[in-house]
Amino acid sequence: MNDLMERLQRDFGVDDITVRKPALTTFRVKKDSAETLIRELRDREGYTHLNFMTCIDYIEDGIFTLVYMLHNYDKKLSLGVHVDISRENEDMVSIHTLWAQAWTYQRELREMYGINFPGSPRLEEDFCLEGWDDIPPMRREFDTKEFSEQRFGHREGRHSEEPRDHMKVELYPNRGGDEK
Amino acid sequence: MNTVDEILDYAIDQEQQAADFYEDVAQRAETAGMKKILLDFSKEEKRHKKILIDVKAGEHELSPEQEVLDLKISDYLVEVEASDNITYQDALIIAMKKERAAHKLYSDMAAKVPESHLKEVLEGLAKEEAKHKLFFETEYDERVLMDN
Amino acid sequence: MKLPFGRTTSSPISTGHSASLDFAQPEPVDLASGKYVKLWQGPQHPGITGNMSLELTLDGDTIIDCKTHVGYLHRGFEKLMERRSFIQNFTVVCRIAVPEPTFNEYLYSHAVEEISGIEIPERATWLRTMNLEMMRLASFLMWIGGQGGAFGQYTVANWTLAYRDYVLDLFEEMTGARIYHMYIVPGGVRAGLPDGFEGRAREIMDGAEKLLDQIERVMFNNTVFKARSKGLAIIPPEMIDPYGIVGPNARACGVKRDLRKDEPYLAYDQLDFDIVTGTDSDAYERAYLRLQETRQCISLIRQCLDRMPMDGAFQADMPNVLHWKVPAGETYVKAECTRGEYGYYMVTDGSELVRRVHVRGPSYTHAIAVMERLAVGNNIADIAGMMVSLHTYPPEIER
Amino acid sequence: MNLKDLLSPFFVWQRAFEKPYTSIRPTIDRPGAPAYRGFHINIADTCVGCGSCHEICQNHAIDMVAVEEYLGREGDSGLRPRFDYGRCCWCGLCVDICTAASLRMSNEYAWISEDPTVFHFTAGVDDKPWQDNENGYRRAEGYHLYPPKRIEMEMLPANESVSSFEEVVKGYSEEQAKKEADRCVECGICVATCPAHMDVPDYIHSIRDGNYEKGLQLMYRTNPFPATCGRICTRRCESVCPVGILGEPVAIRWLKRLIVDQVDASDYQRILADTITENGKKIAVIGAGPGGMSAAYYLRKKGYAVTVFEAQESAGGMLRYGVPSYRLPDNDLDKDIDYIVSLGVEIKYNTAIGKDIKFEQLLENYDAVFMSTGLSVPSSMRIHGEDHPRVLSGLQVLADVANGRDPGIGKKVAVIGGGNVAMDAARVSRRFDAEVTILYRRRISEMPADEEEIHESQEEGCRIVQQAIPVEIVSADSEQQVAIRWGEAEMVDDPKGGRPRPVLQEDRMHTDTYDSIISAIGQGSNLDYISKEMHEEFAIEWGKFTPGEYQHTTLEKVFVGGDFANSTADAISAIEDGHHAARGIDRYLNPAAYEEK
Repeated sequence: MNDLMERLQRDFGVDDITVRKPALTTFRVKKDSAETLIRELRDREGYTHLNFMTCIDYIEDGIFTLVYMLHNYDKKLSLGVHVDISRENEDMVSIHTLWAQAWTYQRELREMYGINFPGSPRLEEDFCLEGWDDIPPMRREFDTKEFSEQRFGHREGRHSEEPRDHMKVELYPNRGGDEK
Repeated sequence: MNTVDEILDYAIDQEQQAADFYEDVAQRAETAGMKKILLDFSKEEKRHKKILIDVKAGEHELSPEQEVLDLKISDYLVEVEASDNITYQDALIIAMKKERAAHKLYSDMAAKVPESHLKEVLEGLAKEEAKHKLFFETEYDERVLMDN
Repeated sequence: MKLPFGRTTSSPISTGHSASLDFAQPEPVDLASGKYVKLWQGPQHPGITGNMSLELTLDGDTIIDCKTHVGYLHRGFEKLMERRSFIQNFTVVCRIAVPEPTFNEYLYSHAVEEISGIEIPERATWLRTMNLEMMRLASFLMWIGGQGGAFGQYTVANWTLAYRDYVLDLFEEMTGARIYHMYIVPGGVRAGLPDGFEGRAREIMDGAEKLLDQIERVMFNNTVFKARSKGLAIIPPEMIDPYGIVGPNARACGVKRDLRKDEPYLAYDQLDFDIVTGTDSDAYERAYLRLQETRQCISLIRQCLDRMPMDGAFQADMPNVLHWKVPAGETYVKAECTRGEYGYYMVTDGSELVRRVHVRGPSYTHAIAVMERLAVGNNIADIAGMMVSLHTYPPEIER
Repeated sequence: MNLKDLLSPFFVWQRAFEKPYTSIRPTIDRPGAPAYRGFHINIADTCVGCGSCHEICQNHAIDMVAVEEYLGREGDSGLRPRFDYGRCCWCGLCVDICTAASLRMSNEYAWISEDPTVFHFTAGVDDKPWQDNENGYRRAEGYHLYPPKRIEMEMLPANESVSSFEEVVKGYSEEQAKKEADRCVECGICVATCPAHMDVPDYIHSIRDGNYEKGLQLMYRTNPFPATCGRICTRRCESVCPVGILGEPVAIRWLKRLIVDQVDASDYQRILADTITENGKKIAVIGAGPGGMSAAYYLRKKGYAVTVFEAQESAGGMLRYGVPSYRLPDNDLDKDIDYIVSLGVEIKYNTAIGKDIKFEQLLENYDAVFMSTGLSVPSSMRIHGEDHPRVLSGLQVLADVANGRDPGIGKKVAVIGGGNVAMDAARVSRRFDAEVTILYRRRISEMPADEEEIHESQEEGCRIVQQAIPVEIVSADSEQQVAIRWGEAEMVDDPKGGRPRPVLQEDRMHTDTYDSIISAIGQGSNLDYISKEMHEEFAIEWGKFTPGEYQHTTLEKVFVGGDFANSTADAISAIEDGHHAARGIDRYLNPAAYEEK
């Protein structure tokens, strides 16, 4: 594993290499080398299995981190390949030619995060959300609670008290810490 | 004092005297708070008196059989004087001692008379005083012997 | 028009990536020509546990194009988890795969435990293992019924679905619920076994064993079943890795992979079992392999009952879950569910909420990329049977 | 096609003779498994309304609603959970987290109504047919969603503590405190019970965040004696902490102490940032104990010029002269007092009202007066021989030690009493190498002293003789010694209620000889500084004030607080009295500011 990581560091400039557990190492690679690196891992290093592909929204840093989880069945090792892209309309290189299921992941990521994968088949087709007209819902700024409160009514007669506030009002209204 | 009525009259008089005593001390007491306590004691004695008047009128029965708890607190305390600057503790001690003495008086008298209605009344009076003593002893236990 | 895989026996087994496969999408056909028919299969049909549609294009009786449509069960679990505490999430995850909630409970809990460095007590590992195998048994029973039903054998469907309820009775006793058990919780499990459970479990295992024998005679040694399933929807070995095929679908063509053996978790390294494999992954082979694995479940449950410690802690020391902050970390944990590799990818940022959870269900590829490819060239009458033979659960696709 | 495959399916007929899977009875009659997660049951009398169920519910299915009959019960919010079955998913986390184990589930699962709005009920309050169901899910033994045991406090070993005045309780480390703070369920029931209504959950939260400056600010909102209370508070809060119902209560006192210990006194000014705008009015405070100093602090913050009159040479009152330094080291008490003084509070030491200055003068010269002179007169046992020179008072012994004087107790000591003063006198005596016997009229379990103090005094080698009633002090052979005659007591239930009463057993009397006998049976107030005429003006009963709203007395300008004005007679109550009087004085002197409220 160390040899491989050294080589990836040298050839692809990967960084942020973290051994999460003996069977899982994650690292970060630049967007431009990502497809080549993943292809090489698949074809030369035995990482033939794409466990999944997903995205983490780091809204505070303005980036999406794409995660490609690759597995080597012979060595029983997994690699988590992280690729950072900008949250704002940045395209990502498609890997639909590497695995049959990749285009589905890419279609989902486009729907849920709004990430574009030029060349990926059927990218524009709805995945889960037929007729969705809001922002891509997996983005952090999409507030599910607010959404559901707008769409669905509240049950009549629901009201809850905080024990502490209730006791203050009922038992010692003029005492305790003064309002700041 | 040989008849029941005479005994009851005596007892009623004793309660009145006690009430007067507390009122007198209250008049002399230096602090308002103490005054109030003593007047409360006086009221308590008048309540006792009322009970005995009711007994005499046949409206209330003494119950010589009842068990009354004896805390024995007053038994071992020193005698105190009802001075002008009497403390709460001392006022309670005086009250306990007074009730104790009354209880003892009626018990002793009851012991000397043969089985009769009179004996029953005396025993009943003794129990009544024991109850009064318990009242003050409980007060003492709660208010004075807080940490003991 | 290119028909990728016909009814042929497969080539010699080889895993690894085959660059020769072509993932190109079929060319669209001219519907206006009147030569073709477009037909929607689903979203309600016996082939699937849950709802999913296949948009089929037919040339006569032959499917020439298949597109999978999902979304009927999308509830946004991954998103919901980002705003719930670590303890609250364990009650949500079970809903991601209705017939097999337990795998979600286990993997979610395991991911949290791994990042937090929580070691669960031995008794909990055994209780979890047994719970997972019971789940596998219940799920396979339901699947057998589905496969039978898809080929018109509703009798078998009724048997297995009814018998599944006995297994659910066991769950109800052990966990307090029939479907959404919410038994495996971060830190361990919620309780030990109730009094008398072992006896009742063994009884039900005996009955299940008998039932499976009957099913083998009635369903598998059956001319009709064989005629319809043999040679149907063959998965050749070279398709396995490029399509991400896992579990019985892969094992049926001889790919000897099973996470319980390859990367043992819980108590699996202490249990006696072998990986079941087949030779030609057609619908029959896959079905027969699943029947064998169902039998294996019964053996594993019995082994758990034999070996698990009946006393001792079943929960690790836990922090106060009301304000539980899991340290920043990242992990991917997986387990062998009835359909193969089921996985939870979790990223935490040190706060009281999980940063990201991605649920990897085998159906994601089995029901879309694989299904779309295998359907082409088949007869419309076989599509339901083919769908069942891939054993897919739509909710785990949509999450 | 082979013949076997053709015939084998006919095996299906064999099943025709087997018992069917289905049951004939309507399925609704099938009971759930014994541990089924069905409809909720709450034992409303056991529930304390902590709201943890509401907190943990991921569906927002639980509201905490007021149920009148429970309001005002000690350690009870008066709220009870109300379930919305339109949202519930029957996960049972509410049952798992329930601090009182009052919440569980029945194995009922059928509730049928045409009206969809009815599935909403307050468990245990609204009458439901499953309330008495014995089956259903409950939390398993050994399963916890928060640690039930507290983080153990490191103490000086008894053999070391007994030979020095070094602080016995070592205090938590930051790491330990974080773990302990983690146990809090943040219900806030303790806030109501704390006499000062300290923001307990908030400052505990600040410990979890490692933000001690925030914690200090939160504490000073309600209590300017955190270093002191973090050590010797009577911690009523802990007695109602719901975590203590099934486990051990959160160590609130030790957590408070940690915050103070983590902040250097020199940073107080910056952190607390108390800015004072003088308002030109003058307040006199009598007594520099916790009540007086608390009033001084909050009055000063409101801009009053505060002068505190203290008869002793140092401030602190009972905290300095009644609490030994192994429980409350002087420099920790000073940390609290120095900060209050640093805000410009003037303390006139060695100034006794009534002697050096007349009470009436204060009334004339100040806009308001706050009195908090506590209970400083030891109660007398009033038994024969009590005036023996070898009979000492507990308060005197403690004051002597605090002042660095030898209390002269000898080597064999009896302590009479079961309160904190008795325990302190006993433990102090142990530190002077005396053999100590504590005589107490009742049982150890009924001692008013702090449980830990009782435990530690025993650890340190004090022998407690319970149910021992002193009846007489008698002279011993040596003048340096004294004998006590005492009798054993039987505990008798008081038919009128109240604690059981000890009754002397006159056939079981004992006489023991000691070098000294320390009496610590209680204290009374000393109100000699108030003239007899003034007494008339105050409503004083049993030597105590019964102040009105905002600690106001019947005298216009005068406010009172502390031990002689409350029934609890502890530091934290005095602190609250002082704080509340400060509010009252401000309302009295500055009514315009309150008009709109």
